[in-house]
Amino acid sequence: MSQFFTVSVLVATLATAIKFAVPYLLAALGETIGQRSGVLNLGVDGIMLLGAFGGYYTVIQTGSHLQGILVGLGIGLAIGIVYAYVTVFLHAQQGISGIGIFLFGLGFSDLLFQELVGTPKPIRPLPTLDKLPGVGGIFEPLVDIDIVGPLLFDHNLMTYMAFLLVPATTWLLMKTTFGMNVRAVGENPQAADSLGVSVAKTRLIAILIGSSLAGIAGATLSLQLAIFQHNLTNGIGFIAVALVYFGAWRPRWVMAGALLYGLVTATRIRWQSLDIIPQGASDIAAMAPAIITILALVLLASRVRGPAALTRPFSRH
Amino acid sequence: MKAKRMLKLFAVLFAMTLTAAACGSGDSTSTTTSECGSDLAVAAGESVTDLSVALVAPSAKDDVAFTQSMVDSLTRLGIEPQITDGTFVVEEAAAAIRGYAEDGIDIIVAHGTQYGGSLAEIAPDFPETSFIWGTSADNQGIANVFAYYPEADQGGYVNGLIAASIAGADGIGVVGPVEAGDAVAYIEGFTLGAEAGGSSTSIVYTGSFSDVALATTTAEAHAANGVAVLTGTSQSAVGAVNVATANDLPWFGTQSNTEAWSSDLTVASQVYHWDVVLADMIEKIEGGTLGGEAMALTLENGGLVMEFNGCYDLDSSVKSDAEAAIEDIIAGEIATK
Amino acid sequence: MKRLTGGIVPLGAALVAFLFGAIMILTLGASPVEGLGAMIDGAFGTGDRVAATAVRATPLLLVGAGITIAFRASVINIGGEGQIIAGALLSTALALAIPDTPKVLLIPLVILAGIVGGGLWGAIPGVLKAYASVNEILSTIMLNIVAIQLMNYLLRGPMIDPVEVGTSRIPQTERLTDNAAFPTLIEGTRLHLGVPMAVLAAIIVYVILFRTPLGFRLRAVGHNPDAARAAGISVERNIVSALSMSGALCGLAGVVLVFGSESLRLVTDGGSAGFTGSAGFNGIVAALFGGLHPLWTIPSSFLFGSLLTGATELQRELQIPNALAIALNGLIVLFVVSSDKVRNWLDLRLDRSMSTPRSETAEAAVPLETDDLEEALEETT
Amino acid sequence: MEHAPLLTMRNITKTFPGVLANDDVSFDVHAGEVHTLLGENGAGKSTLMKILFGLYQPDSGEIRLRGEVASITSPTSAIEQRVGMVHQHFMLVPTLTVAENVALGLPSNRGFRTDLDAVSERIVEISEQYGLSVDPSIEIWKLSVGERQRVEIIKALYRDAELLVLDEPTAVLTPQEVDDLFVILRQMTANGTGIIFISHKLHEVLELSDRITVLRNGKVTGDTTPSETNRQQLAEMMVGREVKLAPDKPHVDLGLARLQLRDVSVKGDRGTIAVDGVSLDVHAGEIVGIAGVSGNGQRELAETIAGLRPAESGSSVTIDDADLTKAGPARTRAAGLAYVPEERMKDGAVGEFEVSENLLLINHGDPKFRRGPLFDFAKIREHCQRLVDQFSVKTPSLDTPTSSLSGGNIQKLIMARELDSRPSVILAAQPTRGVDIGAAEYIHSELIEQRNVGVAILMISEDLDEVLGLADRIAVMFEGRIVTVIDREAATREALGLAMAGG
Repeated sequence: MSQFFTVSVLVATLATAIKFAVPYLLAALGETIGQRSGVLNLGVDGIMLLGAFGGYYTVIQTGSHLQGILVGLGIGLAIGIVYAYVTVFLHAQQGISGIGIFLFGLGFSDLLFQELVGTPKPIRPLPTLDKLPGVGGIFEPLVDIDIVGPLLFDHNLMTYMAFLLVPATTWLLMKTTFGMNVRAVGENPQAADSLGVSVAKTRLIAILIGSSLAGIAGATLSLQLAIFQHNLTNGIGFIAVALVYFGAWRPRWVMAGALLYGLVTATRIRWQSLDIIPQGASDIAAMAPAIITILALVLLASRVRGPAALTRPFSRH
Repeated sequence: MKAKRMLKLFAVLFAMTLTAAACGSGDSTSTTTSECGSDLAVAAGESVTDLSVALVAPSAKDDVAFTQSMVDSLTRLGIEPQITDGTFVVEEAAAAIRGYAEDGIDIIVAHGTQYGGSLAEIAPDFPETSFIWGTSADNQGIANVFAYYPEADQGGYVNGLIAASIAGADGIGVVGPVEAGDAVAYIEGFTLGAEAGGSSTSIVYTGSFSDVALATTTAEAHAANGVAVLTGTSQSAVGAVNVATANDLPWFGTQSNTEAWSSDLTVASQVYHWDVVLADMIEKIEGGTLGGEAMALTLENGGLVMEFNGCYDLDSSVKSDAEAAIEDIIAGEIATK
Repeated sequence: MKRLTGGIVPLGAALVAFLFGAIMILTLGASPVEGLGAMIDGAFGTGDRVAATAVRATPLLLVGAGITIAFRASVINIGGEGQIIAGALLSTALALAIPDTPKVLLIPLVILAGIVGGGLWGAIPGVLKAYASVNEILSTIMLNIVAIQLMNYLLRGPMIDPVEVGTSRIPQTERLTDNAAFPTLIEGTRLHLGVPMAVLAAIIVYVILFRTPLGFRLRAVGHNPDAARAAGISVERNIVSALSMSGALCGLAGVVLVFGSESLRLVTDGGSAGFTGSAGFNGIVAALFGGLHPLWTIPSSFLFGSLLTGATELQRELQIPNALAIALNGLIVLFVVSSDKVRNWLDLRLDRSMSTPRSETAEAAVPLETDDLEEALEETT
Repeated sequence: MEHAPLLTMRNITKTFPGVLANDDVSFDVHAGEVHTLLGENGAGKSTLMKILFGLYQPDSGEIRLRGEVASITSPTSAIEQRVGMVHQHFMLVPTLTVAENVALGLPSNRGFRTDLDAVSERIVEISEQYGLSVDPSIEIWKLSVGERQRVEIIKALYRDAELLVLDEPTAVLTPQEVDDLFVILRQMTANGTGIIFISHKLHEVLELSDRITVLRNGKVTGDTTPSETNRQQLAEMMVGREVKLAPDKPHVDLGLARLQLRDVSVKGDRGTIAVDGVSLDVHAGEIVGIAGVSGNGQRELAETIAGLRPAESGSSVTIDDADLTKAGPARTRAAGLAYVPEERMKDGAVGEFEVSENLLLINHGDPKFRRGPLFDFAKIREHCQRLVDQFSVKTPSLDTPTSSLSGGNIQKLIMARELDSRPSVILAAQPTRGVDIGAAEYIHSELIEQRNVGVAILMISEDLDEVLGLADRIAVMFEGRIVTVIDREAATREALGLAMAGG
């Protein structure tokens, strides 16, 4: 146990947790915006898988990470349009439509992968700051700073983007007209409608932002891991949805949830690598993040209330 | 352009195969060293049989791991099987196996331990068909079933021994999937080898064969702990290989050759050459014996081959120590379990 | 008349989805006609294949029936995978503990164990939702992860086949006693006891939901928990019941997968899908396709069962990855849920055309007061 | 030449499947006047106003604003054409602040970003001008009902509404608050605003209106002014027949106290005390009416008596001497309580259920409806048919989804179910709210009948006429306390109004 509580190990564990949390955070922030507008999307995992494949395949073809991320965004956007059409305009049950999106993404990403790529071949991973082409040299000394270096500077750009999106999402929701509309539409769509706020349009945009972020989250995952495989996400998208509930629809708490999940995972891996958790208990240790998330929610849940119109389709008549 | 390259490659590989066949003089070799920069595609050998063959396997046919090793092995035997891959759901695999049997395929390779139960039901219904099943050390006593399994601990030991010489006191990080199957055998053999070489291993089982993100995180944890070498197994190991590349750590592979993943950081891979036992089995099948025994892949019979990466500058004394160890394992002087 | 549209619209939606499938097959360079032929051949080509299709449909039907109970009580159960595993683990453990018990006794016992295992695993999110307000979507997802790891632990540890310990270390139990194997119903096919059992279970679910006080309470809580509570119905208890019963049926699916499978053993590949075949998710699809009606879930499960067996043949014959079938499943779900609105519209039309000729009863018809109608419609949407 | 009216709606007809909601309705409003739309629920007032607000399109007819033909296609276009509406169910987002609610749907000065400071400033200006004091930065859920209504009016004023529709605005207000509201409305008309006032409270209508249009069954049945008419005449125009405004009530000797409340304190949804030390007895053979303005703890008190809301320690609720303080709804009902909840579609009936299922909601577990473990549908049908006949619930069949019945019939269905349980105590909250006059008369007579046979009835109502007409004793609730209990004979509308305002 003592070997865990050294500064370098603690810092490294924390740094791992931060990196690990990134795809969860991106997807969960998107889902937060969607749910704030009253739309639950259980298909996040499917969108992530398609985004992950799209990003990966783009990097194979062009070598450009930026294009990979953009393709992930584009795929998210495209699926978002379908999802919005189905749930907002056709009033389909949201939970189930999401499962449909998930299954489609799971199958279709695998199909594309098998047809277009076949063997999982590694790509160049997203570079950390110090390895950025051109400007990397500026950051090199920063990465070497004790504690602060590995925690703050040894990350790729998507990590910073994910964490910057936390205040940005809060700002969007709380300080902009669009965000106000989103909150109104998620809480009392009739009222918003009576003042000329288009419920459908607001939800459409919220869904599109959410699914784009899910696509980006997927692309980030595959570019960060520098690989794609069948079911690469392993349920990250579902956990991201869970984190929105965990975070009580507030970006900051969603971030806390993603970090907690990442930290528990990173810690259990670290403890196993340091033999703090005996080898024979590996599967028991693997349950820890799930169980801790549930326990945390048991303590928090009764105090929060979700958007009143969540999962309720809106129609005027 | 592409065709030209392929042709060149083919020539090189053909030459290599010839050389290998010549030195082997019938016996298989237990080590090879690739030429640096060569493509790893397996060349089709001369067909050993006219019988029809089908393959049912749980992961993708080009997974650079378990299933690909079988496809490559069949290719070496000049066999182009009908393939149903990605059938990790047993019921689906069973349907496929039965379908091939009904179609009158002569030899059906059921490349997944989990298919054993289904096979026990299907095989007796098709006594004229031969079923080749692995990995298992036991053919369930069925007359038309052959079983095969790798003694993965043997190559694991050799990998461990070499790894220890590189890692020394810094230790070796091992990224395991689920604590089961040939993963455990490999890792335990590896650990013994590493200890024999004066180093130590730190082992983390992620709890999943497929979670690349966890395998990556695990490898990063190892790297941050200061290990000097990494190894790992299962299809999720690709994440760990990437970490090895990013951190410039030597990597040891198993099942298939991982050089394609790791540029020049793969030191050696224990590669499953199922073709050695398959060739035996097919010979027997052509002779009328459709099953009835289990065969192991070992270093001795050439089913396990240590493939050294020509691009990695391995100290020649270490390599000769490894080769000596292989001899000792074959001779039974070193215990790998 | 409603029954009719209940069937037609999802079928139409499925056809549209299949059209997409055909386009995908075409893009993959194969002939959709051959593809369809291969699928039909794979699912229904021989008597044995029909039986195999029925066997594939069985877990879907059980999970689907279970999901129907939960959804009718407005509880979203995404924990099918975990509940299947829980049922399978408990029943397997029992079969391992008392292998020599005679068949007539052991089969009911393992079935019971599966029901209990799945039921308990379902009760956990039920209790968490009812008494700690923990969202069930979240807890069931998390409990799936826990169940998988529990299975991995048990199958490589306490429950591992002793033969495997020294040899290949495959995380599987030993072959279970034949006393617990589900008997085959038609010699030479794989049609086993689990198939009629699942059909019976769906019928029982129907009876419970629509013909007993328990089902009445579950539906009341599902439609309007406030009114149910005010009428003296315990919302909490019924949420727990709904998830427990839902879990119990999933657990039963786990039993069928273990004791109805040819391998007659529990084996893990580290995830859940290898064992469950994703029945925990696909069962939701089947239930939905059946309009959340237990009886309609029977044909709908068989349809999806044939899709799965057909997809295997599709891959074998035309080398089209079975990932296509999963993608197709997703599309079908999307089309079917979207068609709900279409179905409502159709129902409304048909109802009106039905009610127009009944002019002699117009006296009894309520003069609908528009404001209330609007209010009521708003309430229901 | 006379100015064109602010609004002219001419020959408006609107049908819904099977229903003629507006039948050739014509209606106009001049600047600076209050024009009342009077009619029962379902007479077509709401439909007409929804057409005006762009939520529905008429099948035929035309709308003119300021003399010009207007096309109102959506709420936005209504707002742009300076039509404002205060809905009966407030259209406010509870989690947003006052300023945000006001700003919703309007472009911001700062483009993409909200400019709530500027909005707040303007809100303060408006509230000072009309005496509508409210804090712009406070969230709606923290406001009282009266304050929320002010926000609604501010919303309309902020949008420079020249024509303001107020749908049943006084339903939730104390008489004093109503007076305040009328002052505000008069100030608005003095500034040239035209107001459409929708109400069925006849004395308010007579007090406030300049003109009155009466609707019945979608048609205009009367067009008059307060000076030309009186309450009785208006009521008859609304209902289409002679109306008995007060039911007959024979004398009944008081029995024992069947429902006893002692020091009942209850927390509301926000965790603050909503009911504060209420003690009250209801005897066999009497109707006790609880009067008060909505939001003074009546709902929480009712929920506590019904076992739906836990009471604070020290409280005691008993029925026929059985302590039910912590009993929960099932045991409370078993002890003899019948409960007619305030919100019938939320708490009283399951909309998706068939009529027969709702009739069975409280006693579906009764063994007499079962054969073995299964329902005996023959017996159930027989039972339900009897109830439907006995309480004259108008429904096409027993299998009809309940939500498609009218409000009055759903209420009769609930009454049938509850009274059939042979209760010793009836708790009826707002028993006739939103119910047509015919059904209301019927429900009142049923309650009196139950009183006559020795049932103790506690009736909570915000409708003073109802309380005065039905109750034997009247308790007034204000801020969670019972401030006074008066015998019917001693009660006057004025005294009650004063008590309801806490005076």
